[in-house]
Amino acid sequence: MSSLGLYNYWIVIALMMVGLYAVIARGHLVKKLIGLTLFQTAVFFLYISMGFVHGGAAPILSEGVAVYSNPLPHVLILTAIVVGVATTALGLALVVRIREAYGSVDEDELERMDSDA
Amino acid sequence: MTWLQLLATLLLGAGSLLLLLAGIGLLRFPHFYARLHAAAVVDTLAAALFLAGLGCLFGATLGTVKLGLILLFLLFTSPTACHALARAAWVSGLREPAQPGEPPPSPS
Amino acid sequence: MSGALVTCGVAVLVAMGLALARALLGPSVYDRILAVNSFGTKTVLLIALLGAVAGRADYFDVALLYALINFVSTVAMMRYCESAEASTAPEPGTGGSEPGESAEPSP
Amino acid sequence: MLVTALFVVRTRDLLAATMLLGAYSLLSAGMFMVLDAVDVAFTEAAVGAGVSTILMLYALVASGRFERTPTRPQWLPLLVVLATGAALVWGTFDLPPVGAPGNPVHQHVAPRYLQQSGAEIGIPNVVTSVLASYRGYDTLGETAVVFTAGLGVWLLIGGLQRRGAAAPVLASAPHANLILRVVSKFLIPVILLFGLYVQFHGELGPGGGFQAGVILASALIVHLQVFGADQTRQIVPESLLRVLAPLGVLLYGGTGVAGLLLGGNYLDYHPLGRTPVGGQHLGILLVELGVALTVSSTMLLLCYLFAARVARR
Amino acid sequence: MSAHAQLLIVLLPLLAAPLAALMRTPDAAWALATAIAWSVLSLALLLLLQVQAEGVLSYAIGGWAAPWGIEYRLDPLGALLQLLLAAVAAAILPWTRQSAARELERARLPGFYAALLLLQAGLLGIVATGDAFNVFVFLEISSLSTYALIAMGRDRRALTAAFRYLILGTLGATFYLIGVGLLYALTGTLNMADLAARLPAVADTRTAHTAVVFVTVGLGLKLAMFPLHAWLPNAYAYAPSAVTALLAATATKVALYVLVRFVWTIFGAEFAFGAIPLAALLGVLAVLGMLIASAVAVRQDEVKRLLAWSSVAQIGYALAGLALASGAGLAAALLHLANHGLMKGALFLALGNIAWRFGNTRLSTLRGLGRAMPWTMAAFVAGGLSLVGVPLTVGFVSKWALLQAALAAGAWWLVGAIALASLLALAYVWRVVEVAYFEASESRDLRCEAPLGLLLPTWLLVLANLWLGIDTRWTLGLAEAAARALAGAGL
Repeated sequence: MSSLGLYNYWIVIALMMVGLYAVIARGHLVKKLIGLTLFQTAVFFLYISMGFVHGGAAPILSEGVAVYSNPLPHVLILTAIVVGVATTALGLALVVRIREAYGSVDEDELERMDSDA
Repeated sequence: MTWLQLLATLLLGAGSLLLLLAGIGLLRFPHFYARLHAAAVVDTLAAALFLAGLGCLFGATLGTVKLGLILLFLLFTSPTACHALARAAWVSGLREPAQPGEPPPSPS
Repeated sequence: MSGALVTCGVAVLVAMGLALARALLGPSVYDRILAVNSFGTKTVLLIALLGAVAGRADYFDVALLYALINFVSTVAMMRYCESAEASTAPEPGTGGSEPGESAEPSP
Repeated sequence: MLVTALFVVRTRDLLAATMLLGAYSLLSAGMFMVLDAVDVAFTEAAVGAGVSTILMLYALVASGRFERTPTRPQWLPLLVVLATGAALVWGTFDLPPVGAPGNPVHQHVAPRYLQQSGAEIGIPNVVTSVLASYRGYDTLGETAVVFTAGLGVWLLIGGLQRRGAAAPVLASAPHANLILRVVSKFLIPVILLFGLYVQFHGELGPGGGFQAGVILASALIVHLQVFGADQTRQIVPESLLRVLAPLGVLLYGGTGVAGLLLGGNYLDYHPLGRTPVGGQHLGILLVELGVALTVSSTMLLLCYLFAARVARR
Repeated sequence: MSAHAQLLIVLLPLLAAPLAALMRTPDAAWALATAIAWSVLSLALLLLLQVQAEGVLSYAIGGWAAPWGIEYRLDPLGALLQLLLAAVAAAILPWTRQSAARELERARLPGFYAALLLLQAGLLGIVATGDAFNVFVFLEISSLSTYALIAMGRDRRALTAAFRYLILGTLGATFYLIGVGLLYALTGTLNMADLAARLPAVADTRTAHTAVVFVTVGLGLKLAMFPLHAWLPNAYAYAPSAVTALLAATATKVALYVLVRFVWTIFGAEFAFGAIPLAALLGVLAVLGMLIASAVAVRQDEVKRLLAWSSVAQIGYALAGLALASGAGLAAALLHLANHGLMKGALFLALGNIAWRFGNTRLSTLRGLGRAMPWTMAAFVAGGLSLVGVPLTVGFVSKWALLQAALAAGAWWLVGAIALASLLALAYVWRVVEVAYFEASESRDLRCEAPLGLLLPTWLLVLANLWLGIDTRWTLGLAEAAARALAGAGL
């Protein structure tokens, strides 16, 4: 963990792009949500990497520890994780409904059916 | 190095070794039921040894109690999960692959 | 002492890698569940190890949570398989994406 | 980790993708641990590997497991993704290096939390202090988001009268797996206890209302998985959950209003106790209770709703 | 109590939502929601007066001072926006009762009102806050309730529309989050005023530039900026009528507000327009959006969809105003924001009346409606004229302001584009008018006007349209004051 430098950010960005690709390119609606989750998790990493202090400890005050990592990004990301799962749940509910209404969960097929209607 | 530390090292070493073996087994064994052994049996023992080793390191503190809890929990859940898994696989009709030459068993 | 701990950490990581490889390879769903479960167990150990290195008992709470979640999700996946086998066969024209994937019950 | 992510995206077997997403989630939680974010790791594991995996499994039962081979051209999305990635990488070149203590992030705002919160709020877990007090309003918003999601899902797939005993899937009682049942019976109280511990230990160590809520819910989710939704519903009826979820938000909001009425600003806990620190303690306790209430009931409600909907098919 | 008004305006709907969800009967939930909407309106008026008297208001939530706690901050722009949101909601909620009762299942109505309240709380919260991350949280409250509300539409296409919006909206919010994260990494703060103060020191970094891009793209997705508008038409077309009216009048406006807030307050206009070719980019996209979306609107057969496309075009006008990067352009854009909210609210309510009666709003349904539903159609025509920009309507006022700003900036391209887009607007409004008034329908000679409970709120908004179109001092003054506060006297 000594010479992270910017390297950490690049990994994070690569992960983000993988997720983003799944969202844009894949047709299955659940897959899109999976991609969204990946994408969001990568963004969480971006924040947590920012908050990391080399040689620091987790921000729980205890005696004999002088350097802590930054608690603020942790708080923000806690909130963001919750928001993420809320979105996923709602999206999945929509998927279930779409499947019932259309009999398909593939974006291309859905579009075809919509344009026929 | 006190005897406690020595014990910890021994336990941790054995645990690590078993973990690796379990991993290799999981990867290399030919079919599901064989792999199940690697994961269910060896993994559980390895985890137990590992946690016991860490417990020795910590001495008599709250941390050790927590480790004990984890251990207990794992001892309960891991075999249960594996048992249920095997059962589910069996019920769903997963069978060992046939020997060359034999006809494949028909899924029930 | 820390040297030994680091060695252990590496061992756990390698074992995690092996489990992950099995999870990626499949071939049956049950293999994957098994591998993911085993992977989870190793994560628990890793977190416990981290806690020991940092000398903080707080981490063990997290490890306990991991063990718990691992159990919950394994059971959930199993139930999924049991019911999915019964109700939904692979959809026509959609399966067969990867060899060995579509024909679940047969070897 | 990248490998896992790539595989999750590549495979067309969505079941495998979901399972690996769970593993990926555990892995990221491990990384969060390494980066000192204990609370985040806690939450990510509970949510990513736990709740969302289970919900996704339900959705998969409803929507089929395999993905079609993509038919549309793939180069356009790839281009978009690469452009975005390039922009981001370009942007990082002027970012301060990861982990250096001199970064602006560690110089401004945050030091106050680390140095003062011990005296101002009096609890060791700084993350909890910031979460529940300094930025308590964000957390109220977060609780509202959870409530919104529960409400939204209920609006979409809830409130169905079940028609007879139509072939239940996932919600059914399994064909008596004795060992699983017995072990679960032992485990569920333990999990509940652990949840309570996390709830009230959140001020000292990692944990807090949200994580506790998920753990409490997951105890009942185990029950649901093993004994079937009908039995779980008898213990915790859906109507109860639909009352508890809004109550949690109201408890949180009400704590803030109490501060308001006692002469402070909204969500100011100081006036609640005899001493400012005591007030903070009480405020945080109440607020975390509100979060746990909303989160646990919403999560369980989500599972009920999905299970019932899927069973109807 | 007035010291806390700034907070209460958000808190009331936020806490009323769980209460509404607990209600048993739809009418009780509706009554609660309406009462809240009207008290929010009075609070908004109160706050506007307060801002005019005292300048920028600040409220420290939790008693923690600004960069450490979350601050609520209200300036003239925020007060204007809050007033718009409150007024539109206050007019639409009374209307909702009969409409929703017909379009939705009874058992879901309390939840429906709870979601409406959450939507309102989310939008108001975005405007009220002075914290960049708090914006994200409230953005998600409003978005999640929006997704659910859209999906409650009767047509199954409402589901796919909601899903698409969910994906794109979440991507937008996540992009915004990345942008904010980068800014945070540079400055170490999330408070908007604090960001603005600390940003110039690090403005000349690539990271700052990237942050501008990500925030802009993310918000562009939410506000349906031209190439990123894919979610909007279907979402508006298939949502329940009341939801469409509320969304069309408010949601994209709020996203645009955040963009304005970021560009002018946080980045500073000079940096934002200097760092990346934001002006040119916004200008081109605005003009393209205006023209293409208007052209698409002309060809629609479903009037709700037609108006949805027109919304995309109208967003173009507001963006064009921003692209001028001048105080006058900004004022015109803000004015258009508010005015468009009023006219789209009125138009969608009128359409909702038709949907209430006939269950759909296809062009063929409207045949002969000029005689059958005279009041509703008159309201539609008044709104339509406003959309075209005929004098004596609000549409004229803001277009005129925009034209003047464009002329002052020497932006002839924009003048041409506005003229052309207005012609197109005339074309699509005329299509509806023609069908409604000049094509007789044999089967329907009877009067079948909507009930008073629907007509009154509709006409309330129409009259606001006309009145503010004739007496322009008040709105113009407000918009200019807001623009001055943002851009400073110099611009």
